[in-house]
Amino acid sequence: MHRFLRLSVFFAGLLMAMASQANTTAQPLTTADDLGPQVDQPIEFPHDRHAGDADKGGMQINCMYCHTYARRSIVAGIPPLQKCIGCHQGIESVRETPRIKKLFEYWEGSADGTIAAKTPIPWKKVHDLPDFVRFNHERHIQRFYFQQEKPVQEVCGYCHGDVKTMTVARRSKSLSMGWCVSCHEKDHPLDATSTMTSQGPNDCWQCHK
Amino acid sequence: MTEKDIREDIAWAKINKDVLKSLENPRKMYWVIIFIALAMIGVAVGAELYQYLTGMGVSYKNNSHVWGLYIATFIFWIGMSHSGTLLSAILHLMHADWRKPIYRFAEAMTTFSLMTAGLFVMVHLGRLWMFYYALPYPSERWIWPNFQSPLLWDAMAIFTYLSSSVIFLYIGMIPDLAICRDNMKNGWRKKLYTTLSLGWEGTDRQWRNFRITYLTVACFLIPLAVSVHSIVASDFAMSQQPGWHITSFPPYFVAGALYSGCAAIITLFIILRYVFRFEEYMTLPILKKTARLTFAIAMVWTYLNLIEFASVWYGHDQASKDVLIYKATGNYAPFWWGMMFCGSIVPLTLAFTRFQTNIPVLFVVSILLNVGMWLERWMIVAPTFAHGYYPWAWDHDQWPSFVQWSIVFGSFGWFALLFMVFCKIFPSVSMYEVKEMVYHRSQETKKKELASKGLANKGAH
Amino acid sequence: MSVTNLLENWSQFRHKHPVEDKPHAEYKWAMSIDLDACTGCNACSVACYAENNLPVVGKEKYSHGFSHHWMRIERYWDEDGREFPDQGAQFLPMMCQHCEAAPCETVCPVGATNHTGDGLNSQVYNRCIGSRYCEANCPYKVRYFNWYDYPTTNNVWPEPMNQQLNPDVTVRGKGVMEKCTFCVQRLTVAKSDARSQGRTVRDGEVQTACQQACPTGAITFGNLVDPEARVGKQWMQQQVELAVDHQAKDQHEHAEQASKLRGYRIFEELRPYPSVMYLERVRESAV
Amino acid sequence: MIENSFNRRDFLKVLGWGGAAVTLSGCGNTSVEDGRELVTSYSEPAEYVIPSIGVYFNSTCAQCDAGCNIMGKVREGRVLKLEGNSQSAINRGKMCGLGQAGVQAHYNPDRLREPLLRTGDKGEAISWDTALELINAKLDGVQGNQIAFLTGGISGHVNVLLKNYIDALGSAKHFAYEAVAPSVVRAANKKAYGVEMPRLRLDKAKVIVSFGADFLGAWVSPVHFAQQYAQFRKASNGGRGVLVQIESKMTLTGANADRWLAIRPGTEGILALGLINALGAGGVKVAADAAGAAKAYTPERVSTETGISVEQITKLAALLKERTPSLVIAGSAAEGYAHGSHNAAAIALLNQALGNVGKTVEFPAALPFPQIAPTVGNRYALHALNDDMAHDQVKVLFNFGANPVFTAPAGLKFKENLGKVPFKVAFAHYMDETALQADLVLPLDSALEEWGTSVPEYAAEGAQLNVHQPLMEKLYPGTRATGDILLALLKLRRAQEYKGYEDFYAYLRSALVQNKAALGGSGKDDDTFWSATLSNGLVKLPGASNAARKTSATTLVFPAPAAQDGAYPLRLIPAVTANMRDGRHANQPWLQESPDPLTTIVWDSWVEIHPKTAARLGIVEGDIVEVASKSGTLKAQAYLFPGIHPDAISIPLGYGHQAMGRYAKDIGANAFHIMDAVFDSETGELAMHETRVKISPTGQRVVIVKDEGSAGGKQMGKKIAVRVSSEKVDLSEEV
Repeated sequence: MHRFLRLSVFFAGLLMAMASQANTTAQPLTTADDLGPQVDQPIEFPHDRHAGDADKGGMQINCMYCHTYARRSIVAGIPPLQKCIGCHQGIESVRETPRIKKLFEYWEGSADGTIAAKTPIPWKKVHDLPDFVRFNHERHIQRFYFQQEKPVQEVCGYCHGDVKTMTVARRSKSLSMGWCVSCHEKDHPLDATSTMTSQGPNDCWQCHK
Repeated sequence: MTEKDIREDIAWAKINKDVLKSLENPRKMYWVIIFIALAMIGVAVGAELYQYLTGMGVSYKNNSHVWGLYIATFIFWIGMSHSGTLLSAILHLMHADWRKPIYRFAEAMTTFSLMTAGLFVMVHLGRLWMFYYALPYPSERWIWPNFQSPLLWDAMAIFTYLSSSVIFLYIGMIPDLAICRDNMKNGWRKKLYTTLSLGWEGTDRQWRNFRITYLTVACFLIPLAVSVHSIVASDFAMSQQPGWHITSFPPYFVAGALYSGCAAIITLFIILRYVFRFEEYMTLPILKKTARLTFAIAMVWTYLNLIEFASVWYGHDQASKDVLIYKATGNYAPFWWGMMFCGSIVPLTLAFTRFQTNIPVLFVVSILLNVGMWLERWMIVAPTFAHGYYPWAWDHDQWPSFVQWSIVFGSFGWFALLFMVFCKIFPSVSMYEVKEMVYHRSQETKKKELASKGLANKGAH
Repeated sequence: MSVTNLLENWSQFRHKHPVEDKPHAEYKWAMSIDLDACTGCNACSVACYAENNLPVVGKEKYSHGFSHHWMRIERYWDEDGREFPDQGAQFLPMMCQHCEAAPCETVCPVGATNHTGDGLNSQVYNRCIGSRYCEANCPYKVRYFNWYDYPTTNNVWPEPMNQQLNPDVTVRGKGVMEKCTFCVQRLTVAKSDARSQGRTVRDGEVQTACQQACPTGAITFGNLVDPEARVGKQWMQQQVELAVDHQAKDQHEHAEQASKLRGYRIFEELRPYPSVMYLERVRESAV
Repeated sequence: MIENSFNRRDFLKVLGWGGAAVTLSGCGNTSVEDGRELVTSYSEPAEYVIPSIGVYFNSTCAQCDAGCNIMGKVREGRVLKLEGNSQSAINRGKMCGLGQAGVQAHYNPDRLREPLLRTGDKGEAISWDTALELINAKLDGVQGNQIAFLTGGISGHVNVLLKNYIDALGSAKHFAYEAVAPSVVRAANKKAYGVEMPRLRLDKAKVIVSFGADFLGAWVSPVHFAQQYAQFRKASNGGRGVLVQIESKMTLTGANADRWLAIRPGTEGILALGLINALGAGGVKVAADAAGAAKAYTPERVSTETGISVEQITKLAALLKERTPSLVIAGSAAEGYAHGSHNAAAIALLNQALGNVGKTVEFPAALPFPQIAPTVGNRYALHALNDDMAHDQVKVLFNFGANPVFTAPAGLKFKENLGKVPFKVAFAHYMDETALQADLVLPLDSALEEWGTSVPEYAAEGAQLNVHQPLMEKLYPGTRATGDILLALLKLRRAQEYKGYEDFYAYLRSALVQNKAALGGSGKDDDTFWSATLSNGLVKLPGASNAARKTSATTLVFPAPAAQDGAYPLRLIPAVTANMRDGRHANQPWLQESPDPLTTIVWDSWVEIHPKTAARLGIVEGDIVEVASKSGTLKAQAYLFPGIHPDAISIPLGYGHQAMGRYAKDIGANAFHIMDAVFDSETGELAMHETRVKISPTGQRVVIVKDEGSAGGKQMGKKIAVRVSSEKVDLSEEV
């Protein structure tokens, strides 16, 4: 009888200890990395060349120069073909490189006629959320870039990783629900100077559609 | 003088031999039952696959009538499980030793009917591949199930009850498993019994620990049994629907559960007695006691039923009253009256001593009682949908589809299969407790004889 | 994963039904429907099909009650046994009432239906396991279950019909419950736009699909918290309060004044505190 | 966001639509899947095109002739939903269910995709050039008057091209046919008021007495009328308006009436005259001729003939006297008899007697451009064409989207006569019953893909020109717009005149731009004017107003009283429902699944029978009954319906297609086919309500598929849909 009681007390204690441990040590998952697959794009776009740091040969172009919709739409968007051409028409030095030649094939049409002129480039999605998720770029950019005045690459980098060091972008965060929630659970300052904080919304319908 | 529950002069070796025989050599009927059960399961599995692949729609429920036979049958099986606990735990604590030859199979019935009930929870789900969302486990998503939902309580209660019942069944079997182990020739069975009997030697210390453990689990099981069906009742009572939102539902459900359980015990009693040749142990006096117990519970159930009607009738909830009238007069009236007949009129036969030991009569009656109790569950679930608050959504005709019926029938096959296989592998009559019973009875008889002798001696003086 | 999170959510989500000390913060979406203006023409219902990717189930499935009309028009007749219904029929548009104390929310085992901070009754398709307890407990029977897999096996949107699907609304697969969302996809966009401009949504800026279509303007939708909102003015004028189960209209002591009102909520006595107020249909007594 | 400053052809170029980005498989894609789908990618988008944000473009609804102005929500190059254009005087931002379903006409999987030439029983796909050449070749050597054009109501620049083409062929015949148009009322209006369609000001009226006009459901311009009705019901107008509907079968409008009066079929004119008489007796000053005409119609006589009690007549007359102005409307129920013209004239006279003309009956402005004016369809056209075909007068027939094989009464033997035409060309969206009979089928663009203009016949405020413009790129390269086909055909005849126009778009643009001064664009440059026009989606046309004309009772012919027919005791009332109308949209599944408002039946036709009649005949709900007329029989399920006169039964039109597509085929029975070919005595229009039938149960019984539950239309004592008497509320204080 005593042994039975003792055993029960032991197990109950163990359970409570585990519970309190789980309670206090819930690790935020924000930093968890989960490298996505390499995606074959029609043109191997060098993000490092465009957005990378100057000392590494990059041109430090603001992410939102090309992904211009991010601050006003739920999607960041891919730049339209004319945007690429707009710059590259004036850059003779790389005009004959294979990637730029490919780019101009989409604009002018390919010699063999397989690509008609002004065909949008069939970029593949790298950060493809499930269809039932409503992720709003605008809100995140507004909050962290405009209100908190964080550097743009840091803001984008929360979810997209360090794109400026990549050529073709590759997913580097898990983008799972728990990962999202771990950041929504944190206290974020309201703006650059405020000491007031708030958390991300936790209504299901905020993200599920 | 009453008949004896069991012959007092059975040799212990004969008990072992008779019971162990059931593991080897049942009557042909055993295989017939197994075959029928397998066939029923086959159809049900096919139906379930079809439903799984196509969608719940094939069962013909609809947007206002979202629950059907699955939930009704689920409650039925949960109810069925209560008898085992009643016989093995409650009567154990009450020292009613006539339960001893039959409690083992009753306890097995508890376990298997819970396993069957659990299946219905799954079958009923629209996305059963996501069933684990209802379990409280720490997940990556940082979310929990809704602890406010009676359905979640249900899931937990059933899980607890099932695991406790398995433990109870198993612990109670350990001494018998040791007997099996000692009487088996080499083979997989021997290995099985060796493993399961946990090195039981029958020492005094082992017996002492065994009895304490058994008693503890029995005590634990009783509140569980009551709570499980109360919680199932609260699935309905906690809702807002007319015909469901009734305070007396928990005790009513528990009574109904014990009732159908007892009826099922009579059925299985008769079947086992025949199939495994247990006439020596499952004696008619025991059957008689079971029948009387069943009768008593039937009357309790009837009483609670009438209470429910009265409380609805004299209450001010017009919608509930409408549902009650609808049950008695609407589309479901034949079934409702069928339930009243099977549940309250048929058990009156059990009041007659003549029928209490008449096996054919008891067999038919016990089956009718269970049909009645199954109808009762259906009559709780369905009419509320067909005549709820919102008249626009009252449905025309919700006759369940073949898929629903075949899964419901298949569950009986599934239960029968589990049960029959169990009886073939494990001793379905508790050998050590029958020995105890025989021993106690013979002691008593001796005492009585001594006393009467003493009296006679005195008188001689 | 933390237990604290669990407990907090518990109190936060579970006590959204109206209590005096916890008013709605920025938004409380609500509706009013003027039954005198409603002609029963079904435009709202079709608009709902278009906006919310509702599957057309076909005759056979409709006959089994598998229809998916989040917005359904009910037609009632007088029950006085006259030869002709000479006062016409009574139409009632019925959809999820977004109850403040919703009977469906408490019973869902997995918490797939919740109350949002905006006073909406949300339904999360991914979380739903299809126990259908919510619909069983709904007094209005306005939840619709996906009894079949309409997008795939039933091919409800054969090519190119699928191109009409609204990308802002999930196409539901089999085994999940769905219902009127008050066009939450529109609300989310409007709220986001307003927020970018540092304000709240103005009255009339966002319309539900049914409201937008309704030819007679019988449906008014808006934010009850906003004092400028027409819906709030209507509620106020009809003396219908969100958080009570017995309105001025029902009270005897004000019989004289109250009898001039025509706002009511359906099944108020069950205390779900619905967010939809109906205005009684008026019929001329002179003819 | 309504803009149009872009080149139409390029803005729609987008990748990602039609592909994986569209199909959101509910809960299927539950994990992050990289590299499977394409990003929405443009080459040169207009600056306002932002992925995931809808852009609205204005156009015009083509689902019925009301001409509501709509805007289409376009995202990622796809049109997703139609909304009303709030600039429009017709629909003011609102839409009906039929209009909403317009996207399903566009995305319909059963649309024709390439020209088909009949070879034996099969259609062979041919190129457009071949098809047009073939038409041209077939027309050679055929006399102009042996070429017939069958169209529905048609207006705008397509009408101009059509007329020119007809001219080019030399005196070809144009038959404009609409199966359910209010043509008799039009003729009566023309006589009474001088215009075919006066503007009805429901919003100004205090009492509306409608003789079977389903203006909330399917009559003329329902969305416009519904808005006026909403105004009419508000207190803002000096008291809530009262609607009295007089008809033999309850329509949607009847279901919304304060008083619905079941009248014996065909006696509407008698009641109108009776009311004039009662008004005169009640002290209203009625013109002498009208009073004289109505003198014989005493309440007692009227009551006997119409079945409406004397008390009701007196009450109604008192109401009309007390509350002015009122408005009396003659609808399709009044006009559908052999004496329909007489009914309509009597009802117009009642309006006159009440002094409503000029108050609630207004006169629309005349259209400044007669060449684009609507050629309204009527039923006489079909009759005339049919006669021509029967006499082998037609060698080539062009059919523009009308479906007469489906809508013609069997008595006309239309299909048979059609067979006598050697070469039949059908312009069609679907392979419908008429297209099936054609020798050459030309697939049309959907209404959301084509350019065009139209002029609504019913003018809500002033006349207006509606613009139809594509809301997205064509789904199928093989379809063409009606305008483009006509232009191509014209080029084959009058190459010189039309060679300047590359396509119909160019023609349309130049036609409008040339007249920009008259279209309110004077002073603007061409591009600005054009952009503004497209952006607005409509052009309001100024025009001189028409003068009213007095009705005189001298020409009045007294409507005949209801007659009995022993063999066929019941009247068949073909119901024009808001969903189905004449059946041309039957292949749009939303409309099939949208319950009929009154019976809540879906996906089938039904026979409405008054419970009293049903009891007499031993029919219960769900019985399959055989409905037999002199012209044919059909079988359908019986639905017991209290809102119908016991002497009548009603079957909805539009069901019973034998072709057309997966959602329409074999759904219900076609009531057109059992109609007797009886014609209105004055106009020669087919009298839709003149068919007499008998019904008998077949012994089969089905469960009717409907939304209404087993409680029927009962609330079972619960407070769900509540009605209150008008004296118990105070609407004036309402928000």
